[in-house]
Formats: sequence, structure tokens, C-alpha cells
Amino acid sequence: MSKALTLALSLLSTPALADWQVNMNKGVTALSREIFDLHMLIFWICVVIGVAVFGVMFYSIFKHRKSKGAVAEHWHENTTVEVVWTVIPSIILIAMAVPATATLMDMYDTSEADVDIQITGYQWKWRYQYLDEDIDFFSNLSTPREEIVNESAKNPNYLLEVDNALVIPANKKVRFLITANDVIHSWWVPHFAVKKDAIPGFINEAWVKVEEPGVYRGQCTELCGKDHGFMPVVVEVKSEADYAQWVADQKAMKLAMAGEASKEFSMDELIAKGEGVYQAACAGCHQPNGQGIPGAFPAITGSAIATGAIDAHIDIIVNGKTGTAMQAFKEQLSAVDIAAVVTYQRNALGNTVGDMVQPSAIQK
Amino acid sequence: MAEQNETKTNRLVVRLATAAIAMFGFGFALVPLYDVFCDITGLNGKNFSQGPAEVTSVDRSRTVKVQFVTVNPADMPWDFKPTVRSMRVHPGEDKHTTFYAKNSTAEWMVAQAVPSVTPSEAAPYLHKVNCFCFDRQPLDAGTDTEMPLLFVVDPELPEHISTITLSYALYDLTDDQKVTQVTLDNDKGRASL
Amino acid sequence: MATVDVDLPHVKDEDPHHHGPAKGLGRWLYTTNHKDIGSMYLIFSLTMFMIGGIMALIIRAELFQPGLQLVEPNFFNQMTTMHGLIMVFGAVMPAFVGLANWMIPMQIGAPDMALPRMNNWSFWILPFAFLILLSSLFMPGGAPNFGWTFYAPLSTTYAPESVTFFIFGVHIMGASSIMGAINIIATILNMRAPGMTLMKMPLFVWTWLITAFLLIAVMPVLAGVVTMMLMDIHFGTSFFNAAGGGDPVLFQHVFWFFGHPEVYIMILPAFGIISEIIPTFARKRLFGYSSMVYAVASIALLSFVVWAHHMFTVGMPLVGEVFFMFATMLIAVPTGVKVFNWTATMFRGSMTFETPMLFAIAFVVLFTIGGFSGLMLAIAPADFQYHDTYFVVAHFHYVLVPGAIFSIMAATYYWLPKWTGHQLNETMGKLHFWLSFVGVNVTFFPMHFVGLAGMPRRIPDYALQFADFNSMASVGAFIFGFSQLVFIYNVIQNVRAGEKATAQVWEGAQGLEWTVPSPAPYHTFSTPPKVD
Amino acid sequence: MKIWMQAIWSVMASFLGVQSNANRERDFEHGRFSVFVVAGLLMTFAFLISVFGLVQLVMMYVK
Repeated sequence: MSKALTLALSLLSTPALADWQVNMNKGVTALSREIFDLHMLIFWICVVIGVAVFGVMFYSIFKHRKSKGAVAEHWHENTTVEVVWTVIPSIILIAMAVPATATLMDMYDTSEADVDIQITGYQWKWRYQYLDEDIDFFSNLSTPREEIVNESAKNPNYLLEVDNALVIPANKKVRFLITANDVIHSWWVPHFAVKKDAIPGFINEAWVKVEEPGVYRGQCTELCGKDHGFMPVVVEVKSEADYAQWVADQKAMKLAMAGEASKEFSMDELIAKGEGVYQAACAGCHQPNGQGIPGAFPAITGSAIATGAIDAHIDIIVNGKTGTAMQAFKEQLSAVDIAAVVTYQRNALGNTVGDMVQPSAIQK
Repeated sequence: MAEQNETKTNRLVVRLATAAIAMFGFGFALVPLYDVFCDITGLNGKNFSQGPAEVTSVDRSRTVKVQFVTVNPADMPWDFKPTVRSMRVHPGEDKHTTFYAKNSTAEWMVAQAVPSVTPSEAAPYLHKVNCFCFDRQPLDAGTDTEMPLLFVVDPELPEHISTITLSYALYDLTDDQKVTQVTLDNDKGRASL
Repeated sequence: MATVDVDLPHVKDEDPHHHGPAKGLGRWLYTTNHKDIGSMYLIFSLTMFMIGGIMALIIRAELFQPGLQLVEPNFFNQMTTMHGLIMVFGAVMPAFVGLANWMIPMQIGAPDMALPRMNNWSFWILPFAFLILLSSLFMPGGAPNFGWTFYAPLSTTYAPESVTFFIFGVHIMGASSIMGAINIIATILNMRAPGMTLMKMPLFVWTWLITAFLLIAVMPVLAGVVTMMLMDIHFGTSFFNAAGGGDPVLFQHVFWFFGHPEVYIMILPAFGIISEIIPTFARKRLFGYSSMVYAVASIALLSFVVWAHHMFTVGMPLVGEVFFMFATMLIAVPTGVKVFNWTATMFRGSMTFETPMLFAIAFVVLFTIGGFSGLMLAIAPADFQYHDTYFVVAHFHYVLVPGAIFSIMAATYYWLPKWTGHQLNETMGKLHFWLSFVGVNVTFFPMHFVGLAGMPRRIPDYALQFADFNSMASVGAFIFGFSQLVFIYNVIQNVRAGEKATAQVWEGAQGLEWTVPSPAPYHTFSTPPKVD
Repeated sequence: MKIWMQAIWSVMASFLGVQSNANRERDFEHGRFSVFVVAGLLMTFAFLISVFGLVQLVMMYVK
């Protein structure tokens, strides 16, 4: 009785919007619908065979019971029957493989693409580089930590939201060049039916042509370590005009960022900005309170580097430390972000060194 | 009867044990077998072609788009990017491009690039006549360089392939170098094990 | 290791001056008796089943609700990895080896296994292999957290230090399996009673002979792949490290070349058990015995040519994908169709439904559901949506839990009266069956839905749209988990007391093992039986 | 030669998974174990080649 109670309680307590999706996403591309149809076709074939087999079995379970006086017969071999019930399902299922091959060949279409995007999997984030334009950014999980540790209510896109989504044009062939920086990841967007492993040292390709603009969410689908469940994929499909506008905005923003790097900042501005950068990029390992995890990730509070020479502090953030989990953040953070987080780490989390560094001094 | 059974069992056990050891060896034999299989089918975008390709005619009627992509693995601080993002080539003609690399750290380092081609079907048709990825590339602190790549696309490239992407992952081999003190890899093959 | 001391009641067997088992711990440490070693394997497997089960409950408790409630993501990954390793190498395989040790000599009329001392040795290294593996939970950096399939480079360059303990543990488990396999082949081929030709052997013996050949062919490849890992981690080679010219995809190919025959190793003995139980309770001979023998034999060869259907999204050339799709379909169908033989055995039989038969029927129904989802996974384009999601988790749990585990439970309930000499308590057996049946379905059926909806594998937390089915699965997991305590109670109760079991035990049972008294004397068939 | 034909036929039957009792008794009475192993490996190799051919055929037909 107590089990049923907990079951009922659990179902009531989850937010109402959680839907009961039981089937595969039909998706928004011609290919994802083709795959959905293949999925339903093989599903119905299995259901038909299953109903036939289990029907006979349950019929004989009820009819041929000893308690009903059934007497067992003595035949125990009939190769013709066996050949029939082997060849027929084989033919049905092998016939199934022909349309599957057709779909697979469409998926391996190597015609020229309109947009080429390099997707690089990092330990626990994605990096998108537009080959034709000079756009290059990281896409981190943006679900606040409070929601993950249940200190605040979970928003509808819990764990499926990022700070910078990948933006692609609708009705255009977009080609993804997928690789990885450290371990094997896998880039998957269910509504595109695109899933390709990101393997370090090698490059894979996939493509998509999306018909309807919209936001489509997916996740990393190959175990890649601690935060494998926390590096989602969000793709924003815009109409061609909006996409062109977005590209222009990105380029303008890049210029502004360059300009900002030469600007002088006050200590408080740097610390304020540095806290945001710390929570997004460093808290994952060094923990929000800067204590780190003994034996795995060193603490920032009272760390020899964070309280020592400022150049060494900058160098370890810019170039990382070989052979350890400390990555080179040179390409992941702008000069302003690096200056801000260095100043923040030296004057917060229990450190009171008192010095600061300007973005112009950061030599990338 | 028992002794005769004894020897039969012992003979069988010896045969089974050697089969097990043979399969252990087979596990290791899969490594070279895999490389041969990759070379033929271009599986996983690997291609080991180096040196001048026996390509005679230049097929002016067809152009193929060749893209260059670079990836820095986990702890590789160098700046590494192609000077030219992509180019259109005629199959059969030799083409040249360079890759820019800058060692922005404070020590001498040595690195090696690992090539990978997509679509993997095109891998056997992209001949690298001379490639910086054949050897290790040392760079002093703060210096930069332009590394050459001379390649030719084989005219027998299957019709349906119109774009080839050649990617390089630049790996830091400074520790290896210090540990093994191997002189620069002179057998011109891909990085030895 | 909580060992339940199974002290077989000493029954005077027909040879008065023959001494019974030694007394005390020495009996179990130095035993070369196939019955004692069989019991030790089964007790060890039950212990590992419980430990692996606790880890499964930790995983399901964390996944009961969205948000991180119980464990750190890194510890969650350790739990999924250890759950997989312990269940595959610690619960399922030793249980089948235990059943083989107990029953094969009695079913072929042999006095004992061909190599009794090696038999003792291949059991006693197992507890130490798992002590090595389990001790890594307490090491700095924690236990292995890279999944039971331990893909490189996560398992080589990015692994915790305990990966070396994992490698040695796997080496020792492999050695134990290979020695067990050699022992079983030697026993079956050389020590059959006169008259017990290969043609008359029970199907459990046949499936184990084929499984033993698979083990000998495949466990060394697993040993090879972990040795390559060891060399990559410690001796500076680059088998799987792209920096030195290696290739992580090479790891996947060599691992799955071992992996797919391994999943057949875990299901063929189950086919053998079910083919023993259904004819007994249907009181009708197995339908198409020859077809079963030949189909099982062909699996031994064909299971080596389909491994890459585990890697459809790794980026294989088109020809490779289509080839492995076709090969998988061509093999999956003839083997799947063997399920019809059991149905035909039941048809027009005269059936009774004691506990072993209930488990066997549940095996046939639920294993077939797992087989159907396997056929869906074989369709390469569709696999791009299924791969590494909870749909795959649902598939392999349906073929392993109601598959291998239910067949082991069915075998235990079927042969326990022969081992302990006491009749089974049917009501308690049925209670255990129905609780497990409900628990297994409530746990694993919703996983099909969240998998299709887009929930990836091996994640400690998930988006809100997967919340309801996950909480249902977690409740089912606790039902299934705690109902195994009923199983332990049934086994201990049966060992201690119960009405005297006859030699025949089940009315429809055939086979040499039913000609010896129950409980089976310490030494059986010292003089080979007459097989007509 | 007859032995080999029977062995190959039996191996093909085992790939389909259907075999008559009569053939089984014949195989186990007269068949030699090594013949069956070689026939099995040969047929597996033939199976690989035929599947590869089937794949090429289907890909040509479907293009």
C-alpha cells in the first residue's frame, strides 16, 4: 500500500507541464520524418509478429493445462513449419532494410553546403566556429546552480538552455564538421535526427536542412565525464533575413569587444564582472565558494598562484596547465573576461591581494 | 580406460589453451589490421598517403572545394589556424597552402599535427605530397611560423563528392620529446608509436 | 562477502566406506567437488547481484526526481560503471558457471569436472578480482567512472588512478572465465557416460559447450584490449591516443569485437535453461531439438561479424553502415525465431505452472520484447535517434533482467530440490515471481518512452519532460530490488527445511540428473550410469 | 566429397536455424568434427562476401 501512495504522491508533485511523450520526435526536417516512418514501420512489424506469437502462447497456456485434463501430444519436430516461420519473418525484415538503405544514403549526401560550421566538443561545453564568417563562440549550460541543487524552482527549459545558442538559417543546407578537444562526445538534436560522435583527433560530418524556424534542444549523448549531463545543445533556426542580421550583429559585437579591450576599467567594475565569469567558467571545478575538491581540483582561496605573482596567475588561465584538467581558457574567454576573473580571484573568495590587471595587459 | 582418457583430456586442454593465447595475440593483431583496413577504405578519415602522387592528367572540367580546419586538443596553448579557409581546386593539379602556428607560451615546445579527412570516402583520394604533419614542429617561446602543405586531389575522386574538409589536430609532444630524446622523426612516416 | 553456509545434509550414499565432505572452512577452500564449487559460484553470484542491485537503487534514487538530490555527478558515473561491471562479470556469468558446475557432470553422467583443481582455482580468484574492483571505490579519484564499456580516451588519459585496479580485476575475471570454459569443454567432450552420445545431450549442456567456445575465443580479446589500455596509461604507447598516431575508434572496434559475442555468452545458457524447464512443465519434448542445437552453433560463428552495430554514429563510411545493418538483420532473425520453438513446445502440451515455469514463460515473453527492440535498433538510420539513449538501456535490460536473471532464478527454483533435498514452498516462490514481474516491467518499460523522447544515457539529472516516467521507473526499481530479499529468504528456507523431495522432483522431468536421489549425494556417478 | 557437401549443407541449415533430426543423426554418426569447423569458417566467409555483394546491389538499385 505504501508503494502506491509514494507513486501517487510523486506523480502529483511534478510540475504539470511535464508531458508524457511516449514516441520519437517526428522532427522538422525531411530526413527526421523519414526516420520516424522507418521507426514506426519496424515497430508495427514487431507488434504484429509479437501478437501472433504471444497469442498462440497464451491460447495454449489457457487451453492446454493439466488441470483442464489436457494430455500432451508426442510430436516434437516439423522442419517445414520451422522453415516457414523462419523464412517469412526473415523476408519481411530484410525487405525492411531496403528503404532503410535509401534513407541512410540520403543521410550521407555530400552535396555542397551553404553554411559550414565546425562543432568542437569540450569537457562539458560546445564550441561553434562558422568557417565562412569569423564567428567563434562557446555554448555553456546556463541553468542556474540553485535550480540544479533544488534551492529554487526549475524553469521549463531546465538543463536544456545555454548562454550562446548555435544560430543557423532555415531552408539552407548547413554542414556540421564535428570533432572534440579532449574526450569523445556526441552532438545530438532529436528534432533534426542528427547525431554524430565528436572524436578527438578526427573529424566527422553531418548536415541538416531545417524547414521551420524555431529553437531546437538536444544533449551530449556519449559519456564524457563529470558533467556529461550538463552540456546541452540549443540550435536557433532563423529565417534567412534574420540570420543575415544576426551575423552582422555578431561581427559588430566582435569589434566592440576589441575596442573594449583597450579601455581602462576600475577595480570594482573588474571584480563585479569577474564574479560572473568565475561562476560560469571556473565554479564547475573550483566550486562556487573557491574551496575546490581536495585531490581533484585545487582551491582558489589562499592558492599560491592566486595570491602569488600576477603574471603566473594570468599565464595559467591563458595557457592552462598540461597534464591536468586545467584547460587553456585563451580561446574561451575574452581579454576583458580574463582580466576581470584574475582581479576577482585575487580580491575575493577569501583572497585580499589588492592588485588588479587591465584587459590591455592580457597578452593572448 | 582412465589413463587413455587422461591423455585425451590433456591434449584437448593444451589445444584449448593455445587457442586462448592465439586469440590474445589476435586482439593485438587487430591494431595493424585496422590500419590496413583504414588505408583501403579511408575509414575514420585517416589517410597515410605521403610523397608525390602518380597523377597524370588535370581534370579542368571539375572543381572541388577543399576546406581547412584546425583543432587544438586539451592542453595545447599554441595559436594554430589555416592562412586560407578554403580553396577551389581542379582534380590533378598540385596546390600549396600554409598553416599559421604561434607558440605564445614562455618555453620551447614541439608539436605534431594529426590529419583527418571528411567525408571519409574521399580520404584515399587526397594525396599529401609534402605536409608539415609528417614531422614534429618545434617552436621557441613566443615565435611563430607558417607550415607548408602541398597536396593534390586525385581525379578518380567519386563524382558525388564536391567538398573535402581536411582537419588538423595539433598535439603537444614536448614531454614525449624530453623523455624519449628521439631525434626528429626521420622515417617520414606518420608519428611512430 | 556474506556467504550463507550451505551445509548439504550428509546422506549416506551407496558407497559406505566413502568419506563425505571435509568439515569447516577447509571444505570450501580446498574442495575439488563440482557441487561445492557450483554452490560457491551461486552464492558469490547472489552476493554480487545484491551489491550491483544496491548500486542500481542508488542510481534510480538519484533519478527519481529532476535535480541533484543524492550524489555528485562523478559518483553517479562510478555507480553506473560499477553496476554494469558487477552485474555482467559478477552476477550473470558466475551464476551460469555455477549452474554449469552443478548440473553438467550430473546431466552427462560424469563423476566430476575434467580438471577439478583448476575448477577450484578458477572460482577462488573471482572473489579477489571483485575485491580489487570494489576496493577502487575507496581510492582517491574514486572508482572507474567511464561506463562498463570503458571507451578511450575517457578510460585512459582522463581516468582516475583506480583504472589500473580495474584493469587487473578484468584480467583476473578473464582468466577465471577462460579456465572455466576449458574445464567445461574438456568435461563435455571427454567425460560423458558411455551411451550418452553428443546427440542425446540435454540442450543446457549443448548451449554451455558453445558458450565455452565463445568464451575461449573472446575473453582473450578483452584481456588484450585492457592490456593495450595498461600500456597506453603506464608505458607511453599510443594505441588509442590520437597524439601518438593511435585512434580511439580502434578501441571501440576491438572492444565490441569482444562485446557482441559477450552478450551471446550471457544469453545462450539462458536458452539452454529455458529449453530444459518448458518441456518438463509442458510434459512434452522440446520442439525442434536439432534446430535449436544447430541455431545455437551458428551463433558461435555469426556473432563475430556484427559488432559495429554498436557504433553506427561513430562516423563509419556508408558501405560499412549498410553492411553491418544487413548482417545484423540476417543474424538476428534466425536466432530470434528460436523463441517459436518454445511456444510450439507448449502448444498441445499438458501444462502446470509451478514457479520455475512461471519464470520461464516470463522469460519467453519479456526476452522477446527485448529482442524486438533489438531488431528496431538494427535499422541504422533509426539507430541515429536511438543510440546511447534510454531506449538502448530499456533494450539491454529487457534481454538481461527478464532474460538472463529470470532464467537463473528459474534454474535455481527448478534444481534447488535436487541440491537441498527439500520441496519448494510454491506460494513464496509465486510471491517472489509476481513481485519481480511487476517490478521489472514498471522499471524498464517507461525507459522505452523517455529514450524515444530524447533522454540520453548515463546522465545524473534530466530535463523536466522526462520526470514522470523516470519517477515511475525508480519506484519499479525499488519494488524489484526489495523483492529479491524474498528470493534470498526462499533459498535459505529451502536449504534449512521443507518436505522431503523425491528423486524425480517434477513429474515431467527427464534427464540423468533426476535419476540420482535428492539431495544429490556428494559424489554422483562414480560408476558411469547405463544410458539406453 | 560427399562428406563436404553434407557438411556445407548442414552449416547453411544452421545459419537458417532449422535442421531435421535425420540430418543431425547422420552428421553426428559419420561427420568428422574438423570437417564441420572448416566448413563453418568457409561458410561464414561466404556469408560475409554475399552480404557485401547484397549491399552493393541494394545501394546500386536504390541510388
